[in-house]
Amino acid sequence: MTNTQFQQLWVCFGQAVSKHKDELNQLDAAIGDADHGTNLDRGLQQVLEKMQAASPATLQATCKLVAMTLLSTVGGASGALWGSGLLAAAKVFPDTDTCDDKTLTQAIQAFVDSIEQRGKAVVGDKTMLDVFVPALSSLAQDAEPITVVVPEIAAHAKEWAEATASLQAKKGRAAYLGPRSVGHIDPGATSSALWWQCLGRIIGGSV
Amino acid sequence: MTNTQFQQLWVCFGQAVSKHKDELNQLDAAIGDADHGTNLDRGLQQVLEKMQAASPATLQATCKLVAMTLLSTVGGASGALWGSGLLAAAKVFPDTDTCDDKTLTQAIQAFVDSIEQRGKAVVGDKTMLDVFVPALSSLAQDAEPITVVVPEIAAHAKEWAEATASLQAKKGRAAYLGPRSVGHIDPGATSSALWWQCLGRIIGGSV
Amino acid sequence: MTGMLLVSHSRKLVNGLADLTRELSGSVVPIETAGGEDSLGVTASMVASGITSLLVQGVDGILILGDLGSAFISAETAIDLVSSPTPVHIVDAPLVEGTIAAAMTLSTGAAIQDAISAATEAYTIRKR
Amino acid sequence: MTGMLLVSHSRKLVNGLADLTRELSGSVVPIETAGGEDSLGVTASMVASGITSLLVQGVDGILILGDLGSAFISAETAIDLVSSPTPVHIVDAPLVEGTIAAAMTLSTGAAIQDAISAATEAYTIRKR
Ligand SMILES: Nc1ncnc2c1ncn2[C@@H]1O[C@H](COP(=O)(O)OP(=O)(O)O)[C@@H](O)[C@H]1O
Ligand SMILES: Nc1ncnc2c1ncn2[C@@H]1O[C@H](COP(=O)(O)OP(=O)(O)O)[C@@H](O)[C@H]1O
Ligand SMILES: [Mg+2]
Ligand SMILES: [Mg+2]
Ligand SMILES: [Mg+2]
Ligand SMILES: [Mg+2]
Repeated sequence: MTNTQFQQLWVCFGQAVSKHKDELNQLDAAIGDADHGTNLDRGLQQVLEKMQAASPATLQATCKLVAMTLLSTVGGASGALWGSGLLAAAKVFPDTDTCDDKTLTQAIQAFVDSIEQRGKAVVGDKTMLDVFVPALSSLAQDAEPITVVVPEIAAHAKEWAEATASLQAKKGRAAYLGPRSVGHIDPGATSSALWWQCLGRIIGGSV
Repeated sequence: MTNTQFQQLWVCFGQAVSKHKDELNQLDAAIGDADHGTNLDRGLQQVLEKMQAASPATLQATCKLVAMTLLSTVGGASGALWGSGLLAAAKVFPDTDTCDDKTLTQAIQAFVDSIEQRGKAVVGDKTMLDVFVPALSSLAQDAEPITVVVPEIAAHAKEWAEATASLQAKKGRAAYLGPRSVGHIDPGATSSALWWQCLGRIIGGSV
Repeated sequence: MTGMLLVSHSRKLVNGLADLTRELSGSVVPIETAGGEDSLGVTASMVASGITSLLVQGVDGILILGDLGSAFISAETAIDLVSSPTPVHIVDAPLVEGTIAAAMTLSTGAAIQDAISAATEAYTIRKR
Repeated sequence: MTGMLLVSHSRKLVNGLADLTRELSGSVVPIETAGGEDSLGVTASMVASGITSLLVQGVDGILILGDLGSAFISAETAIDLVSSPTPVHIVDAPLVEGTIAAAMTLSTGAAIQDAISAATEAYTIRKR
């Protein structure tokens, strides 16, 4: 992946979240505080502005800029989780323009590890991990090149997000609802699916 | 007891608390928030003003006035407890100028019952009850007239208050200190002893 | 609709908590606050006014949560003073966590007893 | 002296709690707050500033308490950002009750571990 592709990923994600902002807020309204779309959108618009102003030249610099911007502008769980995950990923990315497939997988692995460590959630707890963890394991296990695997993952991401409807929330404020959280799709899983769809388009080359 | 004596009791108690205000605050500083003297003093000064302005004509009216004044001016546990205890006592006092010894005992019994019910504390929990409960049981059990018994109780009240030093607080904010509350005298027990000393002087006739 | 009354020795604390809870539960639950403003503390009279404000809004039940035991004592005395036509429940729960849990539960249309359970269970839910 | 940092999605809430706690513990414990002011929420940057403010006051240890799990996530990330020379402990406790218990314990001259235990045990202390 090149630095340009990585920046395109955030442009795509910013646009997708902006487009689905109300839907994400509505999902969050059912089991949280109706701000997930607003939270991510605020952060990502800042990311796009800062990325344009600073034009970071390497994958590491871009990733760090995105992380720090989310950490300082998104005052919800998702901001802290995406921010800390991306800080961890930035340590894996090289301070150069390009990285190979294996490094990208390792960076996403570091992202997921950090979110698991920070949030203490596991798969099945009805969070963004219910999209990221199966996506990561496909990526790590599949022998085909990522130009093939990532678009496949992107095609499944929405299903994984929708499957969170049957789960009971164990982490995040939705946990206070106990069994009442069942029957609603997790907003963070839904936005995570948008991210994978963007990655699929960019790695698949169809942007 | 006459209504005049009952009003003298509050004048005496107001003066005693005012005199010992700093000492009560210091006791509260060790295991609470250093405001017990200030709390009671604020409330009792208001009581004296309102009593003078309204000159309630019966025991019941006086008791109600004291209760309502403490309830609206003392924003601490002691205000709510004294206030609710006195509201209960007012229901026992007759709407006349005088009551017999038995009625006074019943009024104090109602006061203590209400404080136990409101505060959910029992003897030994390091509260004002560690003075009021032994005092009440002397009053209820002793066959002699109250002009004899109350001054005897008054003579013991300070010892009962001081004995709270060896107890661990179970109620009120001092409970958050756990074993660290041991070694300090309870401020509410100390002010309660002042009240009994006033009652002793007034019933004993030496005011 | 069930209303909530948040009682603290600091009115600022419960006003901030009310803001947060309204955001979390979508402003559908009527919330009032009682507590000291210039000097810290909470009297039975303050709690009584809070109960009355909720009754005026036509609530059919009231949950009271408080910061310290003395707030509960004031609340119980306030209940005697007001003699509300609708049931008033004093809920022993951690103030912030219990308030959020109860309001979120009420906002899903749940019954008052479920909200009381949710608030009480907040003592057992860990944050990490 | 150990300092305390109170983290909430509402700065108003923790400012009120800080007032109350200072009154209860006699102002001997340095207390800072972090949280959203105009819009609710708390970022890692806000928590990082709070940690720095305490370090400037020369504290030799920091306890962080928060309202919701996401405040803890921001707090952990903030600890990474600041790399404090003195130990910073995130304490899982009910916010109001744990803060009061920890500050009262610290004000008696107790060690930081005792304050952490007192805060954690606030989950088990009932108000009535
Ligand atoms: N402990 C956690 N671990 C992983 N993901 C979490 C955790 N807590 C919350 N989330 C994710 O964050 C989403 C909510 O984000 P958002 O609404 O922006 O933050 P907040 O809940 O603070 O308002 C949830 O839908 C969930 O996917
Ligand atoms: N639950 C209770 N039952 C009986 N007495 C109590 C209770 N809680 C507190 N007290 C009494 O109140 C006294 C503290 O009063 P005060 O300092 O005026 O109120 P606060 O504790 O709210 O600051 C304690 O010393 C104790 O005697
Ligand atoms: Mg949300
Ligand atoms: Mg939020
Ligand atoms: Mg006090
Ligand atoms: Mg007080």
